[in-house]
Amino acid sequence: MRTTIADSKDYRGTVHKLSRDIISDWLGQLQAATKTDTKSAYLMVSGNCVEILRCFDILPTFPEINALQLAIRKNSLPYIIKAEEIGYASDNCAYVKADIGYTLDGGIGEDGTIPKPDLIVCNFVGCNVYIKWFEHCAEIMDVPLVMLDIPFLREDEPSKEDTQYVITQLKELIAKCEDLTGKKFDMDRLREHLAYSARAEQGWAKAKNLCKARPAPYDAYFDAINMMGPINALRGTKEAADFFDAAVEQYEHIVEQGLGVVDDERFRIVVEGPPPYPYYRNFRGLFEAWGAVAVQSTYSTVGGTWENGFCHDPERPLESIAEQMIIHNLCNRSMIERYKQIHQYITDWHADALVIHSVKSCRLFSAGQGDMREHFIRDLGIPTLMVESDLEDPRYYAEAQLKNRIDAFFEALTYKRLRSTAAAEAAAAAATQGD
Amino acid sequence: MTFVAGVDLGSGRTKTVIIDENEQILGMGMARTEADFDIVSSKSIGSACESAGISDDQIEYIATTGLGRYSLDRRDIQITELTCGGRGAHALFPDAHFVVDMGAQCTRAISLRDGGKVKSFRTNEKCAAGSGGFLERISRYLEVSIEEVGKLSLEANDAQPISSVCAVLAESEIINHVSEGKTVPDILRGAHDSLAGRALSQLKLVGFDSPVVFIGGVAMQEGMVDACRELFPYPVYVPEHPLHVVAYGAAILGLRRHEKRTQETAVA
Amino acid sequence: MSHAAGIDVGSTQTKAVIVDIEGRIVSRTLIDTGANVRRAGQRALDVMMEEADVERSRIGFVVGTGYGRYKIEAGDTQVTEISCHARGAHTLFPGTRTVIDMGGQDTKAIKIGEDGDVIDFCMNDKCAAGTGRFLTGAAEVLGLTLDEIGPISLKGTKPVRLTSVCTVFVESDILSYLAQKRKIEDILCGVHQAIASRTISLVRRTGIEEEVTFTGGVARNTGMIHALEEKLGVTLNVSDDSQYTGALGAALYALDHVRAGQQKAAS
Amino acid sequence: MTIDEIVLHSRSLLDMKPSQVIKKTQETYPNVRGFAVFPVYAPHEIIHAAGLMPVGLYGAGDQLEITHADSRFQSFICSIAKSTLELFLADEMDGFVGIAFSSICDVARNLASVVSRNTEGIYVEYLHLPQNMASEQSQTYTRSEYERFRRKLAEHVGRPITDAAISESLKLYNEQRRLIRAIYAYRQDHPGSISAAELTCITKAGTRMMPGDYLTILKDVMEQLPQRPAHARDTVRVVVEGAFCEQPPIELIEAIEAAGCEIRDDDMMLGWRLFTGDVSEQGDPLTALANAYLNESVYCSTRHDYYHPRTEGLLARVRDSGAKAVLFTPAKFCEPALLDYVLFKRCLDDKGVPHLKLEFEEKMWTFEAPRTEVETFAESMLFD
Ligand SMILES: Nc1ncnc2c1ncn2[C@@H]1O[C@H](COP(=O)(O)OP(=O)(O)O)[C@@H](O)[C@H]1O
Ligand SMILES: Nc1ncnc2c1ncn2[C@@H]1O[C@H](COP(=O)(O)OP(=O)(O)O)[C@@H](O)[C@H]1O
Ligand code: SF4
Ligand code: SF4
Ligand code: SF4
Repeated sequence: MRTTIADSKDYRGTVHKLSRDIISDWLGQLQAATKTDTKSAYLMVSGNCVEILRCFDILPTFPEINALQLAIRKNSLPYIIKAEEIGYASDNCAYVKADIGYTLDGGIGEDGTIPKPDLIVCNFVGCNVYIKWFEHCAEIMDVPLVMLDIPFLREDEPSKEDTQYVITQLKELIAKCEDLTGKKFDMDRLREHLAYSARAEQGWAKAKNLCKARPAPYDAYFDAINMMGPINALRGTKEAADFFDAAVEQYEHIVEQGLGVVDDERFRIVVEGPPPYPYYRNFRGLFEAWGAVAVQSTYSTVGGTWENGFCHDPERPLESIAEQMIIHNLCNRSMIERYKQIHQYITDWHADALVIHSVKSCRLFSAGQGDMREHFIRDLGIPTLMVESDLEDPRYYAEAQLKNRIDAFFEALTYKRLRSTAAAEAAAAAATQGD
Repeated sequence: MTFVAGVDLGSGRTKTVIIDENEQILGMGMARTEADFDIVSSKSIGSACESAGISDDQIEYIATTGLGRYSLDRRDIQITELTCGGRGAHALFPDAHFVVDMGAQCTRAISLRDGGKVKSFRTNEKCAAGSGGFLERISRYLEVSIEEVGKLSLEANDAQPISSVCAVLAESEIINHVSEGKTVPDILRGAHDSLAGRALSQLKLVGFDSPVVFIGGVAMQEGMVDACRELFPYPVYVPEHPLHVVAYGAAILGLRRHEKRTQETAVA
Repeated sequence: MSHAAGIDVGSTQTKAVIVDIEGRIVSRTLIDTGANVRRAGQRALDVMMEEADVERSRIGFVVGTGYGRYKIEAGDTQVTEISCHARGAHTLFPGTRTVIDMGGQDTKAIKIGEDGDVIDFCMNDKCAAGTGRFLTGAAEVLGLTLDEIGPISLKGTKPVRLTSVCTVFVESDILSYLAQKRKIEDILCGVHQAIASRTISLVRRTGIEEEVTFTGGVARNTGMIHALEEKLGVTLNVSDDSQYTGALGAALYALDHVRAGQQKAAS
Repeated sequence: MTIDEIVLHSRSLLDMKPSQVIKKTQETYPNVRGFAVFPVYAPHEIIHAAGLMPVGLYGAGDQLEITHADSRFQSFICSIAKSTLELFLADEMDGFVGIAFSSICDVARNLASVVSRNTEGIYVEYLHLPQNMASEQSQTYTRSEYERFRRKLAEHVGRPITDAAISESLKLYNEQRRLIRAIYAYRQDHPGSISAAELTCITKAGTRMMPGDYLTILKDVMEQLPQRPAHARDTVRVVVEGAFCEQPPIELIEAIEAAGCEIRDDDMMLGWRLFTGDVSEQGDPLTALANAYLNESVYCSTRHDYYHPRTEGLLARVRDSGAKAVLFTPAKFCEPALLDYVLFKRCLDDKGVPHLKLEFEEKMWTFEAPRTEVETFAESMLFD
């Protein structure tokens, strides 16, 4: 009898493998592009306008994904150190350091794995570090930089001027791309790419909603990375759209069978903050040991918050791109909006607790997470655990300490549950006696 | 003959070097640093005079350096230990452009320009994790004298790594090693390896790309020198008297100022 | 099978407690952990059984905690020291909402709920500055015992300001103040204040809610109690058993198992 | 007042908590209320035109013990974020209508949310100032952001903020910036006439006084400077760069000077000295402000300017001030400054300008280590 999917390889098999395949295809394309004169451009994952680049056959490359890949392959430290040797501080975002170290080491360009970009498009949506990062890339590689200034979502809705400002800048970007490639912009082509985006986004939303099932069919933090690759690196392509059709089908099947990610789903958690990529598996193990499964996570929405039904609209091409950049991605929203998002996750996805993984590198995520913890514990009464390490720099990962905290947290939850069951039993016993 | 003294008032010991007008070392002295810098330095200067065979009042110029450089009233000039360390090391090994100075409380990595001027430097202040104070602690714990540490560490054949970055927490690791029956040399070498690693990362931050001079008290420990030689990608030079290099540098710089002043008065 | 035991193998000292089926402390022991962590737990248990005249067969369950908890062979299971300190403190002082635990190598702040469950906690990471070890070092330099330094520090009127909180360098700092003829009580007062400040900034990360219970070995130090109370502006709960708090908590967790076993047997 | 008295007075203002500053100001202006401005720049001209006193929040230095904010912001966050939050949590912001943050860094952005969540009855504004100075739409957008602020601020003070009032404020602040520029220029020509530590106290005091009164002080300083004995010491001439947000303790500036450096120019208090020239006093004042922000701002780490790279700005500052070296002084954990250091270092190395990085914290209280570093740095240039 099979009650879990952990021991059945086909769950991790299908979606994981599909995801691996299309990402390695893409990495292969990047590698191939280092040898040809295919045009490519740097872009930020969060709230971007990749569909526009696709209209010009400009290959998008993402320094963030580069940094992530280095970390998950346990390769980041030498590059981080290299960057520190040229002046980066130990307190700077390690994503930047790993990527720049890699660039300086010859990883970008003809002899590397990623083509040297012809254009650097900084859609910095909320993260100011990004501005610096791309300035540095532009300076070090001597590549032109386009700054797309995306007004922060500081009121409930963007103002008319906010949206207009972004649309104008998108048009200016289009003109730059026309210059660069010598191709004429084709609005119909943009609509096609946007239609693919929308299909993938809807698939994403469905897949995420399937985690409301008990047990959850996959871990929406640790396994969500399988879906983040396709939605973030390949949005706007048919491959990504097809991937999500397949993923949803798989997950629906798992839910029907009533399978869970771990043997015995004891705790449902929502996770905030990016994972410690250099120790991804170890970190996951610390939660698995307690039968804790993430049913939702904020980090998985850096590319876009698709769960709420927003998707790109081919009928309003530039407008919907601008709206996604301003409103519908995690980074360009305030902490308070993030609190609401998490609270909704906890309620609608039936979670028992919130886990905050605070990373030193990313102040965009972590500055003020102590306040978040305070809010969830004190105002909302939701058990909340906060642990610290880093998303890229292995030096900040102290497993013994993390384990201590995680164990203590789940011990407390277990104990609490024990007592409330005991109390319930006692009450039940009292009730029967009363009969 | 001109006698110039360089006095290095360090956190652990106060070192003095006396040189003549040709920068030749005539005498060296040392005293344990105590609160009254005046007393300590006169002890230290006294012992240097004795070894030079001169009397205290024959000294024409005193340059002080180190943590207590402002505390000696009879100084003629004070110069930081970084500048002096660089200058002293350069005088001994003119082709080296890097210096690592490991003292009791502080490790400093320095890069030099041609001529021995400081180009850039890094220090780790007040954390024992990367400096000599840590070695003193474990030598006490392992019940060997600090003078023996260097030789013992050379005898290691299975160095026991230390993973903690904090000297205090590292002690528990060491206790663990002891309880698991590891030998004293293996443990000491593990400590030396870990200090060498930290020194290397500091050196890298100042652009380490050619031979380095290793000075300061910790350079007196052979095992430490060996650990550095094994780890560093470039040659490691160790002067005969590593403890006195900073004081020597102070003396040299003092001599220059002294000559300049004498010239100026002569012209006037 | 009517007793339960908790063993707290700390970095400096190992503490053990036996409780009876009602949760009352029957016996307790404190020994130096020493170099062999593995042996320390067993030794503590042996000593305690002998003192209380309880046979091993009567101890139904043993919970290990503390930094050496995985090395206790007699331990039936392990619980983190955070949970144990919370449980122990809550048992000793049911009104406790905040626990400050200062041990040899680490300092923790634990926030607990009305039922004694852990809501939140913080610990010092990677740096041992300002922990019990710091005080031990200070006592050694001054040639005093741990029992003496607290009371002496209370007499200080002009506390010195330490330039470093590093546990290794505190010694040289103290020496230099001695050489400057500063009074021992002022030096010790400064030492205690420096640690108190550091502790409090840690505790503030979880927030401070009354009642506050002070546990761990350093809670035996009256000087530290005073310095913390002064800086926090609250009165601390301190038990004579403060150093055993973790072991007590562990014993109570063990007792849960013993009781559960009895219930099963009964039904 | 003499310059010495002004410096003392300034220091006493700097030692006050924001609520005390308002109380003190109310002795002269009975009903005035404050509006806090987080570094680097927020349009204090509009705030002043609303009849409020713009007060610069530059941390709380040694005056405030951080008791609450540590649990909200982790150990790797700059001090100013914590001390600002602490001021709110510790009820030290009495007499303030609100606070404006602007888009300078990720920490400031999140801080705005945290402050607003933890305070009641205070207006917390977050201004998104542009990072693209080159778009066709930049000016319209920037003006609209100022307009939005004007509208909301007017709602909070319950009366309109007129163009005429803003124009009046523009004039005041133009004159203020003009005078500060003049004092800096005078000091460059007469080294030693006024120390950097003294001057910093004076410029900083401008964030805690009504602009009109502050002008009087600046005029006094300017008038008396020629009577001050100036003696140039044997020093290294430096530019101090990187302290545009959190400010170094005055003692650190003193230590730098004592260690043998003459500070020729710096980017301290940048938010109140942002514009290189006068903001146009003609026409629509908000358009004038927007134009000034886009085209006439000093280079700054928190502002991307396609046309004027910061590295060029720094080189120009070194050249124009006659400095021989750069002291790069970022606040500890200040990401924008620490990231900029990399590009600055590259270009200074390239041009052969010596430089030294020196991190500081609001609450540092021993200056031995930085002093040794600066001394060594100075020695490496002075001794041969
Ligand atoms: N005779 C010795 N043999 C080996 N190591 C020594 C000896 N004397 C000092 N040391 C080491 O050198 C350190 C002191 O170095 P020193 O350069 O004098 O420091 P500082 O300048 O800070 O006083 C001690 O902590 C110890 O580790
Ligand atoms: N009698 C005493 N008076 C004051 N302090 C003491 C006393 N005994 C122990 N301590 C302090 O308690 C610390 C050990 O505390 P403990 O909680 O047992 O730590 P751990 O669990 O890490 O071994 C010692 O470092 C010492 O500072
Ligand atoms: S700060 Fe965070 S969002 Fe910004 S670049 Fe670094 S990791 Fe990415
Ligand atoms: S206690 Fe450890 S980490 Fe902390 S300063 Fe001292 S040696 Fe460094
Ligand atoms: S000091 Fe730096 S990191 Fe902190 S708020 Fe200011 S700009 Fe941001």
